[in-house]
Amino acid sequence: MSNGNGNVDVFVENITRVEGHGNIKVRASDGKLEECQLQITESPRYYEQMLLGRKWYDAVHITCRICGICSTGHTCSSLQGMERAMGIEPSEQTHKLRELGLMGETLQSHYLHVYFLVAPDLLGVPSVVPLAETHTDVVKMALRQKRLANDICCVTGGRHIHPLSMRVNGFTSFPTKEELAGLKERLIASRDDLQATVELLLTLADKLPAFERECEYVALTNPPRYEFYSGKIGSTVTEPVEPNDYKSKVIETTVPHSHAKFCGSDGKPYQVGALARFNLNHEYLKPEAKEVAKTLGMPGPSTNPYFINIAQVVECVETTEYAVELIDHFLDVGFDPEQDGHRDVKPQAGRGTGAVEVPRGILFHEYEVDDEGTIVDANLIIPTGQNLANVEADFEALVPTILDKEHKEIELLLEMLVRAYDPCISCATHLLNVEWID
Amino acid sequence: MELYKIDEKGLAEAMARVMEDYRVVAPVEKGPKHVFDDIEDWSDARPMAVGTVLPPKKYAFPQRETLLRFTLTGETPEAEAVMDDTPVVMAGVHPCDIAGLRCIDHTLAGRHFDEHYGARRMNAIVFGFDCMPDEHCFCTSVGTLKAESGYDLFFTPIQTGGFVIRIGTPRGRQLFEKYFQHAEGAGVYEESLEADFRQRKAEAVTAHIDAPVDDLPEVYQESMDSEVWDKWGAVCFSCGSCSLVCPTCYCFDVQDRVSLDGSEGRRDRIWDACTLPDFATVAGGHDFRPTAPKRLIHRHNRKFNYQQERYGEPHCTGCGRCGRSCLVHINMVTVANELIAEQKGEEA
Amino acid sequence: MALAADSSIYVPEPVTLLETEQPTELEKVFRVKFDSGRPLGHGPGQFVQVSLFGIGEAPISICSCPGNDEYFEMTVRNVGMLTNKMHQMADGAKFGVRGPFGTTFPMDEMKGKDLVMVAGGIGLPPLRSLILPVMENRDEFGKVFILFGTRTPQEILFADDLKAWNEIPNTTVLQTVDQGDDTWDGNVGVVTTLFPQVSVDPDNTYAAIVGPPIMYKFVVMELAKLGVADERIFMSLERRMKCGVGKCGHCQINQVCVCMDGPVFRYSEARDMTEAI
Amino acid sequence: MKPKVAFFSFTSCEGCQLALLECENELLDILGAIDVVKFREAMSETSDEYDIAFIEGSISTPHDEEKIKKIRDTAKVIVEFGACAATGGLNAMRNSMGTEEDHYEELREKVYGPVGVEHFRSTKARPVHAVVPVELTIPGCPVDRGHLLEVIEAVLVGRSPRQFDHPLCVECKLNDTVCVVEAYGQMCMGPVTRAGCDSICPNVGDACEGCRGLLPSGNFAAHQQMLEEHGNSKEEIRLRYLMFNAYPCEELEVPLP
Ligand SMILES: Cc1cc2nc3c(=O)[nH]c(=O)nc-3n(C[C@H](O)[C@H](O)[C@H](O)COP(=O)(O)OP(=O)(O)OC[C@H]3O[C@@H](n4cnc5c(N)ncnc54)[C@H](O)[C@@H]3O)c2cc1C
Ligand code: SF4
Ligand code: SF4
Ligand code: SF4
Repeated sequence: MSNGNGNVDVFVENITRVEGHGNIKVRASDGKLEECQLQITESPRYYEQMLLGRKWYDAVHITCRICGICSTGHTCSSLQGMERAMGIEPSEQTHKLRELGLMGETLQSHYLHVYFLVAPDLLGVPSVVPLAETHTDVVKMALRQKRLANDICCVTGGRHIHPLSMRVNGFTSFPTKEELAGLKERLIASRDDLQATVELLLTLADKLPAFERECEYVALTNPPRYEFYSGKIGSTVTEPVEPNDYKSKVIETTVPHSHAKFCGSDGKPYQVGALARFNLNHEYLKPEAKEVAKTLGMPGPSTNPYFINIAQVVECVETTEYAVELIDHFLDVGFDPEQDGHRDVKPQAGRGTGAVEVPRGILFHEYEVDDEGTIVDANLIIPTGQNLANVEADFEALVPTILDKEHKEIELLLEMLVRAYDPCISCATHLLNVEWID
Repeated sequence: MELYKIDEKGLAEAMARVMEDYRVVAPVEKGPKHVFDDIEDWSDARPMAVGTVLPPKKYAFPQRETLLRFTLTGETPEAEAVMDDTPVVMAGVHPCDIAGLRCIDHTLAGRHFDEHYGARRMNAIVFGFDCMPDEHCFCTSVGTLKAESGYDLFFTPIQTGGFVIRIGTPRGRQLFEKYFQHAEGAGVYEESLEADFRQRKAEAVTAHIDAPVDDLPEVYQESMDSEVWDKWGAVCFSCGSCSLVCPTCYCFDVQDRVSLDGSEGRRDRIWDACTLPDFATVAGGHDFRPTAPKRLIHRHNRKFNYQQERYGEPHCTGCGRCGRSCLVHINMVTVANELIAEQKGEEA
Repeated sequence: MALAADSSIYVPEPVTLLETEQPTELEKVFRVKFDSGRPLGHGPGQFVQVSLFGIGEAPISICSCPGNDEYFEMTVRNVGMLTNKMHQMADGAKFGVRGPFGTTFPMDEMKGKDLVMVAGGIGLPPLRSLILPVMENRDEFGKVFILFGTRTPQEILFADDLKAWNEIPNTTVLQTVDQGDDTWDGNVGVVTTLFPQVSVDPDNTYAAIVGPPIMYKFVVMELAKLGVADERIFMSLERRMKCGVGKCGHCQINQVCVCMDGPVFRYSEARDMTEAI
Repeated sequence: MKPKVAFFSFTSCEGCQLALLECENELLDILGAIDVVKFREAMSETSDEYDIAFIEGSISTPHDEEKIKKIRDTAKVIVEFGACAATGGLNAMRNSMGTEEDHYEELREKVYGPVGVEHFRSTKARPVHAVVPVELTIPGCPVDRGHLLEVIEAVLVGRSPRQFDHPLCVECKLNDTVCVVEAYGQMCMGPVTRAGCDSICPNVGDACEGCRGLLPSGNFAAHQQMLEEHGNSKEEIRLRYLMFNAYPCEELEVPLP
């Protein structure tokens, strides 16, 4: 409890409006921080172990089930990893169609996060449910936007959650012209909704706490593109490296308290996700997105983690425009089944790593297979896992500055911070240590 | 009967004009197979393709169809029948599928006329096409090599290129006169080419039932306890594929759906299949056909015994679809021949 | 060219529930009339499709006397979702009915003959639509035996009717239960154990049977022992039904549809159908 | 009175709750017809009084077990929601990796690093009905939106929802879908898998992986033999059965190649 004199004891069990189960535990006395943890209480799921002994073709359909929200991202990363392991280079058509799916997922996740999970905080209500009555238009708009984003995933992957048609070296089916044209039309129409979202956020932007903390930002880079799907692992601190060398960038350390195996670059926490991407690649944003970033008061890099939400809105614009571009490309050249090789994959021994930007940051899937395509090793590194150490570092920096606030407010600020990172705990639990708090 | 001929180009032109006025469906490619689907460009149509996944019956009797819409807001619930009488031109209907439609007519358009089926069926315009059999076809065994009626227009390819056309109905004549300007009168020569094609088609059929179709009701009636059923029943998945793809099957289930606010709803019918478990289960849990062999007996007897006795023609048209879609190789010809052989053995 | 049909054999007619009575834990009797005022006009043994929008339809036999222009009655056992919903209905409720459908017991053919009517459980209601007109025209028939078996004494339906029928001269009601209890001092055993008490002129006797699937075979054996010819035994069969009008295929037995060619069959026909009983 | 509905999440990817949020076109209608009293993923307000509990996720820890029993005491209707809850789903893949508690300790250490703190114990992953009785089941990974809406509708109307006691092949046919076994010899679980997803996998040319669970009436021996005929090895077939159906294989005593 905060008594306004520097004593804090905050325990938020099962943070709501995040994916998965997590607790916040912060304790301070006399203005000194004593304990500060983001605890993951999700049950362990053993994904990496379950992959061993399975065939190369199963990895994608198993790992996409790690997370309901970023299943397309897991799919893309898994496919890249497996293709690199078996020395397969898919066609440009395959890459581009996967990217389109990824755009859909980024949009859908950002919309879900901004409208359903963050907006209630900013509007001072406990969930989106009361908004259905007070802000019907906003909710309807949110549903419309989310639906569109979902439909992009569905058209590219065959299903809204856990894509079906994305395979090693290709697709089992392609979108039809009508489907693509329909999506394009809706995407273009959605620009108005997006504009409305920007205006809404603008009226609420002052509710985002002013809090700055310098840290390293890590994301894919591939100039001159604002990259989500290919390129190298870039950093605001070090030189970019190839995905296969991810281990030189992402070090898994074991920290003594409950959260073993946090990933740290050079031993220090770093941030991945929308803001990291923005900070590294903002100059390559499309003009429409740049404009929105400016409007929202974030023309260039920022060190305020609450601004992840702004970066997400900027990315909504970016991904909308890129999706239109990709669709135009496919409407123009169509699909050539001849270019698709998913039915002629020959397993081959090797090791490889996939790296894609999912909504919450960079996601690695590393596989080793034997010459029959049986998986002998698997390592999956999830963005939320990479961010956890950074969240705690933020806590450590933030708490001393807000110790004089009321308990409720501290709790809210901390919850909002966690939510800003949009942690996906169900993903993270495949690698995080867990401590059960009853 | 008058005979006409048309070349490929003339046909394409005619069909393009038909398409301006009508919804046209025809077999199109889908992966390595074909399905009946709407077409906008005649060059997409594969009117001679055999073994579409589903037969064209789906346009007269759709897989899922709303029979009634009802409102629940008033004091008395009110229902309204839903009918679809949009004309549709089915191009590429082969003689077996023409026979299939006739078989379904016996039931759905027979006693207690089903207006929903009737509305669609009477507005389904049949452009029959001749075809070349694959290894599953056995039309020659069940008398469906050639369609004597049941089509508006019928097209048979001829060796000199193009097709000869036969007109089967007054409606067919009207359509012919309106759209087929490029057709010319044909004579004895073309008729011989038509016969020629049919001859080659008959010779290309490789699957044969070893008894005249008229003998089959007795064969099946006598085989109710045959071990053949147990043998095939042991591998049958009870997956219903065979029934669902059959051009003469019409069993259905009825389901109600209501809007989430409870104000309105609809009553749908959805294809069902007698080969599925629980098809014959009644309240209290009694299942009148609890095993796969029992269900197979029923299905196969419906084709060559029950319906054949009742309506005077086999309710298997030799299309071969059930054999193509059965993953454990249960098909009408194999089963029939095993039963026939068994009985011959018993007689001998 | 378009054939426009706006009527449909699947549109039910609105009816109003006049009153209900609950004789047993599972069964309720529903008295119903058409909102249009039209009489149902059913024959003995016929059924209707009861229709509840949002739930579905179920075939239910008419248990009231043919010729009643005011109302008709059904006895419904609560076994599933539609029957359950029916049991929840209050007087005055509106629902839908299609029919009557199916074949009837041949009253005219039976005239002047001895009758043996055998019912098991929920088989009594359909048989009642035959018994009632027989009782109304009692002198047109010979001896009448009504055999009724239930699992327990608590499941007995139309107890008052049974008692009243038994009072009528030349009419014998015989009852049995599978399992007795202290309320029961009658016969215990399956319905066939009642047959020794039946005495009829076999060459001049008609029989009617309605009951659970398992019952038919054994009752037919008893009737054969009595010497009743197959041609003069009638039975109402139950099958799953979705349409009631010979379309949906669920009730097909060999060549016939139970809904259209039945539910009442002459045993000499049913005998040769492999799946009938 | 609107039914009070609560959503609970156990071991899962939470994709099924998401599938509900993805019913964008119907969401407002649903919110109009039911009273959502608990939905942690989307709302902060909560209540412990509810009529219907939607359960997502497998029961895989002793703590899960306690929690689900408490829910059972409160809820009139429990809906198993998604493969993890209905069949154990992918989570049950680990069940064949060993059954002993110790074994899990070892596994956990491998995946989650050296033991330094109190780990909570985990057990075999089980469907909800293996621990408490349930009234309704919506299987699938993730649940099919259409099926989900149909069940919600059925509950509101008072109708028993369809059980889909038939193989998936039925829906392939209804959809005029090209059979992936017939066309490509793929390892399709459809012939032994409960329908109800509208054959979403075969529709896009993909084999059914059996996420809706094995049919008790399935002809497993014939199915496995058929898959072998199409060039799949015994090992591949076994792994395929054990992917989504590790628990049902145990439950139904399915013979495995
Ligand atoms: C000609 C005929 C006359 C009948 N007369 C009466 C009667 O007078 N009184 C009475 O109580 N019952 C009668 N029945 C039985 C009654 O139709 C079923 O009990 C009823 O359909 C069950 O519906 P439900 O929706 O309540 O049950 P459901 O929830 O639909 O089903 C419960 C069980 O019944 C099975 N079933 C589904 N449809 C039918 C069906 N049409 N017939 C039989 N079982 C089915 C299902 O497989 C399931 O196992 C009659 C049946 C027939 C065929
Ligand atoms: S015969 Fe073949 S297609 Fe028909 S139900 Fe059996 S396995 Fe399925
Ligand atoms: S039984 Fe088989 S071959 Fe005969 S018509 Fe039906 S699907 Fe075709
Ligand atoms: S694709 Fe699979 S589910 Fe579909 S019909 Fe073939 S075997 Fe059955």
